[in-house]
Amino acid sequence: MFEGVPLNWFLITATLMFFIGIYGFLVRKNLITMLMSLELILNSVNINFVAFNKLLYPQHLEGMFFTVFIIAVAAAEASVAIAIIINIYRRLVNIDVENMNEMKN
Amino acid sequence: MASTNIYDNFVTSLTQSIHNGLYSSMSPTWALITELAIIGFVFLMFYALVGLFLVYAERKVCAFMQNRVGPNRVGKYGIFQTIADFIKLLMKELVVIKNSDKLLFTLAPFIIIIASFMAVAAIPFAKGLHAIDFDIGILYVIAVSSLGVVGVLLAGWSSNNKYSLIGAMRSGAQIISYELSVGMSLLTIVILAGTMQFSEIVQGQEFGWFIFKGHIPAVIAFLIFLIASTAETNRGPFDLAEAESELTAGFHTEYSGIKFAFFFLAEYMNMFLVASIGATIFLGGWMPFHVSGWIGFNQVMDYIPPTFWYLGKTGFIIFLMMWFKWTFPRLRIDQLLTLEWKYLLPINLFNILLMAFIVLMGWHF
Amino acid sequence: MTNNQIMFFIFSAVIVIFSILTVTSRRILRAATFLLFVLVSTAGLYFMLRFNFLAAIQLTLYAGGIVVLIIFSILLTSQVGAKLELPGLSKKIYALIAAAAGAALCIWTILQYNFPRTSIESGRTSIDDIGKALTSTGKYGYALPFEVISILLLAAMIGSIVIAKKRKD
Amino acid sequence: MINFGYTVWIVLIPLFLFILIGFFGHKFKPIVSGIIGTSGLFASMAISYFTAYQYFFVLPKVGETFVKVIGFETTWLRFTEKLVIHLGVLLDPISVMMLIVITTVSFMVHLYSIGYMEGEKGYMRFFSFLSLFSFSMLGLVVATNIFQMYIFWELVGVSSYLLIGFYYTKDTAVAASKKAFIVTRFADLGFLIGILLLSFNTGTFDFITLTDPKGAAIAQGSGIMFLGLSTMTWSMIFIFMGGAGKSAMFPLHIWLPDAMEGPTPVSALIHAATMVVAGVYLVARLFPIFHFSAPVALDVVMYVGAFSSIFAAVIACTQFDIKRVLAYSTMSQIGMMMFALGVSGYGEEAGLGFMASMFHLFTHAFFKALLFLGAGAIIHAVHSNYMNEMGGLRKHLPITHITFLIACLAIAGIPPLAGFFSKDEILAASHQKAMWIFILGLIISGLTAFYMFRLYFSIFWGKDQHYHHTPHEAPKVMTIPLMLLSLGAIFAGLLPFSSFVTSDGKPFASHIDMAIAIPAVLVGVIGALTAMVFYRKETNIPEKISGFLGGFYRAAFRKFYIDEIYLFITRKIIFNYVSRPIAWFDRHIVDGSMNGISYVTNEVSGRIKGLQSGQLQTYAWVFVTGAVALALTFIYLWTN
Repeated sequence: MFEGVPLNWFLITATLMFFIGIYGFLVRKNLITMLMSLELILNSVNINFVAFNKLLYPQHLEGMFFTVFIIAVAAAEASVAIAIIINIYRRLVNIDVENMNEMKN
Repeated sequence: MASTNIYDNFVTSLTQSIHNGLYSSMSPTWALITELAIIGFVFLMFYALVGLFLVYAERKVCAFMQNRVGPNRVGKYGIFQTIADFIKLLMKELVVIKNSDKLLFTLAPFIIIIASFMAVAAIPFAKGLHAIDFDIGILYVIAVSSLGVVGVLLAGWSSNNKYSLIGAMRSGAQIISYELSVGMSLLTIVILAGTMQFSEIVQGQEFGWFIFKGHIPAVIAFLIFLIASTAETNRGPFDLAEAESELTAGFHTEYSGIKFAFFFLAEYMNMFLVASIGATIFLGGWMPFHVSGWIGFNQVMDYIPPTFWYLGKTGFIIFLMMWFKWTFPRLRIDQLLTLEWKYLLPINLFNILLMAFIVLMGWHF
Repeated sequence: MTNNQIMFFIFSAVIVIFSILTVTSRRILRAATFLLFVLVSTAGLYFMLRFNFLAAIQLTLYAGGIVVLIIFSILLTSQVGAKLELPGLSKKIYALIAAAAGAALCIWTILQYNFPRTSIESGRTSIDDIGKALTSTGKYGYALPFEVISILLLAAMIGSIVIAKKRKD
Repeated sequence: MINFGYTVWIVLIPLFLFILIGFFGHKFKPIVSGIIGTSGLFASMAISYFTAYQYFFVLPKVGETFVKVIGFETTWLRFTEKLVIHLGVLLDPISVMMLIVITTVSFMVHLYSIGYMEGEKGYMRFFSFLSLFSFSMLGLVVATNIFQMYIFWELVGVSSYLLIGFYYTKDTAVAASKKAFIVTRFADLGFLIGILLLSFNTGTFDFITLTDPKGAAIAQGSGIMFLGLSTMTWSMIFIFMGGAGKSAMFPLHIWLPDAMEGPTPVSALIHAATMVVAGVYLVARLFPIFHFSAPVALDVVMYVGAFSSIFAAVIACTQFDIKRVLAYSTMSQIGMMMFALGVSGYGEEAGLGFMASMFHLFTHAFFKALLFLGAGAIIHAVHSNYMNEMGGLRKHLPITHITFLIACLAIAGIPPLAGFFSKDEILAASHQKAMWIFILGLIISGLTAFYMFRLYFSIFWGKDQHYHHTPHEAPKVMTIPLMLLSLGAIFAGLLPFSSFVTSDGKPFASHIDMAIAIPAVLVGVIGALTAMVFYRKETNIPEKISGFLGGFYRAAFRKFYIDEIYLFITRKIIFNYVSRPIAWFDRHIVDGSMNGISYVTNEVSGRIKGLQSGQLQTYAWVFVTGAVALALTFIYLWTN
């Protein structure tokens, strides 16, 4: 038990962060800002993992390792995503998600 | 064998008594806040002093290298020159730039300062004399110092000036690249020390600094560390981010007055930071120079206070870095990246393996 | 209120406020900076929970790596004075409804559920344990995911180089 | 017991040669691949001779009988406990005899080809194919079970296809190779059905078990009846169908004359000496089953063989392309082997036909290969296939002339050359069976002598033709095989064959019955003399006779219209009345329903494609709201 701070608080913070990320993902047009929203979402999940690990099963390390791996995956994902974004920028000279409809029709 | 340094008890009892006094006189929350404030104040003062001294030292070293006299008007040997400069900087106008992002423009120097500030917190100045003693000390230092690059990028971009932007991009690429080498050369010693905690690392060098204990790979790591940390602090010969002949002053071209002073200070603080990390990791930190068996000699060495040892070693490395700056010509950006990715990184990786092998075989001292 | 609670409130307030700023700011680089603050505060939470290693990883990789990467790409793809287009009102409302409904549902569920309180007190996680767990293959060993993640990172590295490389045509 | 494990190298050496030449041949000079192939085959031949020596003279006989030996065996596929397929080497008198025939002829042909193919494009390809063929054929004859035989049977078909179509830029060669492949494949379908029926009936693939006269396979009887014949009979008829296809028996012979489009050494090797006798070998291999379980099928073998033989002999008398004459002659001779098998009984004296057939196979291989190689030398010299464009060549090609004459005498059955002995045994065997078939055999011998000497005289005598450039004798590397083979054609008949190869493995002493030998020789001499009268000098007798025969001659000249009948059946009947309706059904009913489905899909997707806007955020929105709605539903609203 982490003294003074119950698990719920962590979870609520993470939930807020998660849905703020969702909101950002839904309304932002710029690809990079969408990517940032995604990072928020991933981060909130990480907080959940860590909080569950520490406050419910402090003798184990699963949550921590999951978080480490998620961070690694996020890094990989961000690097590839940004490579793609830069490629798109070269082609379309902007990175609005709504303009990416060349494959349509 | 436990350390018998005569200054140990002095430092610990000092910090301990301050701690106890605070907690006994007020509620824990306020005691904590006060403690934080005291530490912050102490560090700020330290910063200011170090900054002033280093600027003066740099000018003197530079003059020495160029066979000049250097600052000599303000005070004896010009020792108050920096203070005068400082006052001048404070009084200068803060130029407001049109079409720039003012929030970020203001924020950028703070980010840089905070990053180095956070990193210094983990450095031990003597036994027990450090702000935090993390079990992952080295990793922590690497982590927080990597934040500084964000400030550089923000500064370059928000100035709305193409020189600044190019300088920032160069600097970002450079810092990110050389961070690898710095981190890996430190990890080489972590393998030897078997811990990441600064206090334990220093303790482990009681009977020989790691640069001697780890012989070949440690020396290689030290050289790499010197090169990479010089590059990471954007100092010559790797100062092409602010190459004045090409980019006027790089990412801080548009800054003036106290904001410029921040950048100026941050550069010297970073230099001090990497030098003290190098001193701690490779040269034994505050540990006196001991030779195992020479009891009398060791005793004499013990009489020199640990903080002096620490400052002396750090000063030595800082002198080396200044020496570099004023003797080597500047690299081109592609040469810079080639040096890191094609030479330092492979050597470093191999060096880590070598160190691991040596530690496994027990071939170190 | 204990010290922990105060610290927690500071961190979570920073997290929530700067998250909102991240997704609403119309200057893209500011958004990235706010994201940096969010991530650093998250690292602060990890420090609070005594996951020092994890916090350092968070700072190095997220704050020092991903955010720098994002800022780099922003520098490459946008101009300093540019402001992001405002999303359409209907889009905003729909998104807000979806996010708010989801958040409400989750928070309601969290508050309803009574989490068991663990009695085991844990100290800080020692770096030795982490290292051993990361390289062991037994139960609670993570050698395989570690290898997999290494290969993933390598693949991502090569992949992004290939994708972002200028084509000669 | 002697360890015969080394015999596997006889088969494997050509395989290695194939791989070596096929994959790395382009790295050497062309001639090197020829030399490698030839020397490899020489090694194989040497091992074969050694095997024959060990098998016939060293290996102790059991009760006066040559035993069947498994020289080498390995499991190839294990489907179930009972259904196991082995690959191995089975040694018994006929397989050892075949090993000798194949390796010898193949070696000669390799040697000959070094000269014949010189300067051709694809020299090393030719040698790699030859090695592949040798490998397949050797694998076929040493097969320990009928399944292995089938595998190699098909491999033989493939390599024959490759070799016939060697000049793949020539349309006729391509057509011929396709024809050969399709016809033999069609026949092999019968073979496969036969195998399945046989193995289903007997429960084994293994030759030793299958052909043991006292074994379970034969004793088990003949299975259920179908259309008045037992399953065993049907299976043997089907298997014979496969053999007939490979051996070019009527009506599956149409591919053989066309196969002469291949290079002449190939014709010598494949279409004279080895592959075409695979059918005969197959029947001989399964002879006990034919004899004990399916006598009706054996009668079928006899009738088909006899008819093919006389049919081919008649056609051979009318053709002008020398290779085609030889092809029909081959068909005729193989027909003789077939009917010799068909008339044979089982056991020592009764099995005379079996022995005669194998004997004829053996001798025929030498002189027919010789004839083909000689023809190759002639074509090489004259650059034409047509005998009416030749004449008077004896002065230009002395060695070819002599060897060709020897071969003609041998095939015509003039004593003491090889053909005389074997043909005499066949006639003796048919005499035992029935008078009419003996007379038929005599007629065939006469016709054989006639058309062979017709060929001989038109080429080497007759009027001197005017050639573009003077024909000259082939190089040594080609004439040496001719001479070696002519030795075989002279002396092969003197072997006491019946003491080695018999139907049940038990040797017996054969003798020459004057009552049969004298008519046979007389007929041969008469045929040869007639040809001499007709063709030695330029006369108009042949025209007169063909005019006199009229329609029959034309029919024979057009090969009795068999090709045209096939074409009529396939093009007019099958294409029009079977394929067309099926095509219509396919196009309108099958495709129609598919088109209908795709039309419906198109329409539906056209209506709903608006949902797939390509806007990522719309999707995400739907996804999030959907997830929230589902969670809400399942956690709070649908709790009971």
